[in-house]
This record gives sequence, structure tokens and C-alpha cells, in this order.
Amino acid sequence: MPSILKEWYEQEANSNYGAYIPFVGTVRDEDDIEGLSFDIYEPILNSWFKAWQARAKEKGAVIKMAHSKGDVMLHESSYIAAVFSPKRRVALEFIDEFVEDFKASAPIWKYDLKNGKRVYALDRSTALEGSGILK
Amino acid sequence: MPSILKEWYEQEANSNYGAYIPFVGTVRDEDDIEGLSFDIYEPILNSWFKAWQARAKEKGAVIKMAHSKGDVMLHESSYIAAVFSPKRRVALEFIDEFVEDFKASAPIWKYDLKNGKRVYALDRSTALEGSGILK
Amino acid sequence: MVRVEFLGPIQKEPLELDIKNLNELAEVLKSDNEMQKWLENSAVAVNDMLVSSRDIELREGDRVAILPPVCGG
Amino acid sequence: MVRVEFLGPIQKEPLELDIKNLNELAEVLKSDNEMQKWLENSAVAVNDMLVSSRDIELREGDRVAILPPVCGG
Repeated sequence: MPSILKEWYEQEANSNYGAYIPFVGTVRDEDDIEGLSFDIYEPILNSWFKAWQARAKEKGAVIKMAHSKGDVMLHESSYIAAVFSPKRRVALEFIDEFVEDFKASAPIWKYDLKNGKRVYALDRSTALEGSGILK
Repeated sequence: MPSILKEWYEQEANSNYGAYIPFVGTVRDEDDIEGLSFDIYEPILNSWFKAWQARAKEKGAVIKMAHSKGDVMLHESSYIAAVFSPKRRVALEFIDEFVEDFKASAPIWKYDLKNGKRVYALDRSTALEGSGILK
Repeated sequence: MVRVEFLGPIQKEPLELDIKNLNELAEVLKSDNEMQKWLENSAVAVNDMLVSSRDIELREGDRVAILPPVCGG
Repeated sequence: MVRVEFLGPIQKEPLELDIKNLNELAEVLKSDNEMQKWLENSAVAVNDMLVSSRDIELREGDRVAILPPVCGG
């Protein structure tokens, strides 16, 4: 298990949160890939994440996130997020909204690793909001 | 962090699930309680859980659960569940439905520990479906 | 005989009753002062299956459980 | 000058352009054959803020980023 889940749990051990919901995304063995690879644009990822931290704070919750850069092999975890909240309902809704917005908005690009090459996963990717304004 | 989360993760390490979502419920310090205490009626809990395992299997997912019996002190975890699924959407919906139905349907009774006594938490409890047929 | 058990916070020893159905059980429990408050919000299981109506016949050796409001987690 | 960077899978070196707004940037990129397919599905950030319209003036030293479709997780 990714050790960061334990670290996060210990960070909040005395914060009096009643619900802790991690999300662990793991690279699946499918389509004959050897693994996945990721590019991340950190400046925009960080400001996106700061906005989510502010939303969490408004609800008395805390959100944490980690994402791999570069290659991630089969059955390794590429993405981990977690929400801590006093109440379960807030936590359940928050992890869902956060993970979905992460998929739609985080500036991260995914590549299949096939025969040692990086192949951009265009068909599983989502255009960011506001895309196409230069066309 | 509850070690069972790691055990579950290792059990499914080679199952090729893409999403792992645990839910950890921890006893909060509130209302001057010293902790919580639980009674469990296992025969009905087990059949309820088996029905959920079957629902998970239908969706290609796996669900796991552990709940404390007896006393649980402040900041200790009383309840842990987890879903493993190939896809994130199934996992996010399943953990939410499972945890909510657990609250509404699992035959577990909660007591506040106050001044060393067990006080039944009637005001936070939910009547099971079909309650009142003998009144 | 039918064995009736009271779960969770209901502080009551099990009963062994000579009853044929849940209507008869309801009559017995209604006459019990300490049980009246629980009848409104408690569910009933017969042989560990929750039932949704009183329309249940009981047989020799059946087990009935009375389940007050729950709160796991 | 305005620096234009191409992120993720767009295999293109950064440009230093003498442009005043995103309309001028659009004209430059449309004339670039390898960029045409990306313009339809890419978003634009100015100084690391995503923008939702072309109605943006650019100043000396601004940085523009072109962001193709994403897939985290």
C-alpha cells in the first residue's frame, strides 16, 4: 500500500475528523501496455489544487493529493487523493467531486507505454473547459 | 492507520483493480464522550454483507468491511470498509451506496461512553425498514 | 415453543413463548410496559431474516429477534 | 516578446512572438500545419491562468501555454 496514505492519516491523527476516504488509482494490465507515463504541468495543477483546498476548508474538511510523474508500471499506483472530514456525508460527496474534477481539469497528460514507446492516450483524454478558442 | 487497509490492499495486489477506495470511520471527540461502544448482531450483519458482496461481484468489484465490537476510544477507528473496482466511477458510487446502507441497515447499536456508562445513542439511530409492525 | 430475543439496548431476557404467529407475539409484547416504547421503532427478524409484515406463521423452534434503531459506523 | 509553450504531447519547441493579443496568436498557429489539429481541442493559459475567450491583451513578458486534452489518474 502506498505509504503516503499512512503519512496522511498520521498527520491528521489528532484533528478529530470522523471520516477518512482515500482514493487510490492503480495502473491496470490492459491493452497489452507495459505501463503508463504522465506529464504534469505543475503551476496550473497547484493553483487548481489550492482552489480545492479552499473549498474543502469551507466545509471543515481537508483534501490531499499525490500524482506520479513519468513512468508507472502495471499494478503500481499513479494517483492518490484523500479527504478528511468531521462527517461522512461531506467526505463521500467531496471525494467523488474531487476525483471527477481531477479527471476533467488537472493539467496531466497520459501515455500508454507500448513496446518501450510513449503513445499519447488521446481517446481517453478530455479537452479542458474553454478549449478551442484559438481554432 | 488501521493495518487492515494494508492487508486488504495486498490481498488484491494482483487482481488488476484500477480503483481502491477505503472508508475509515473514527471516533470523534465531541459531547464530552470518552468513546463509543457497539453491539453487533452478527447473523443478520453477515447476511446483509453477503448480499452486498453479490452486488459488488455483479459490477466486477469487491467490497470489504470490518467493524469494532465493544468499546472504541476517542480517535480510534470503529468502522472500515473498502471497495476495489476496475473503474473509478463504479468504485465512487459503490462506496457511497454501501456506507449509506450500512448506516441505515446494519444491525449495530451505538452507545456513548460517558462517566464510564454506556448510553444508547437513540437520537442518532435509524429505525430499520419494516420497523413498527408489532405496535 | 418460539424463542424471542431482544437485541442491542433493549434490556430484556429472552422469552420462550407458545405462539403461532406474529399477531400473538404483538399481543404479548404490548402487555409488557417496558416493551411498549420499543414496539414503534423496532424491526422483527424470524430465523435471522427481517420481515416486513405480521403475516408470518411461526413454527416450533423458530427464533424471533426484536431489533431497535441502529447506528453503525 | 511573448513566450508561447506547448504542453504535454504537443511536440513543439517554445516560440518567442511579437504579438499583442490572442487573435494574433491564433493567426500564427493556424498557419502552422502541425498545430492545426491541436487548436480545436486545446485550452490556453496566460501566465498560468486558463482563459475562456480570445479577448485578452498580451504584454511584454507574458507567458502563454497551450494545453491539449488531459487525462490524470
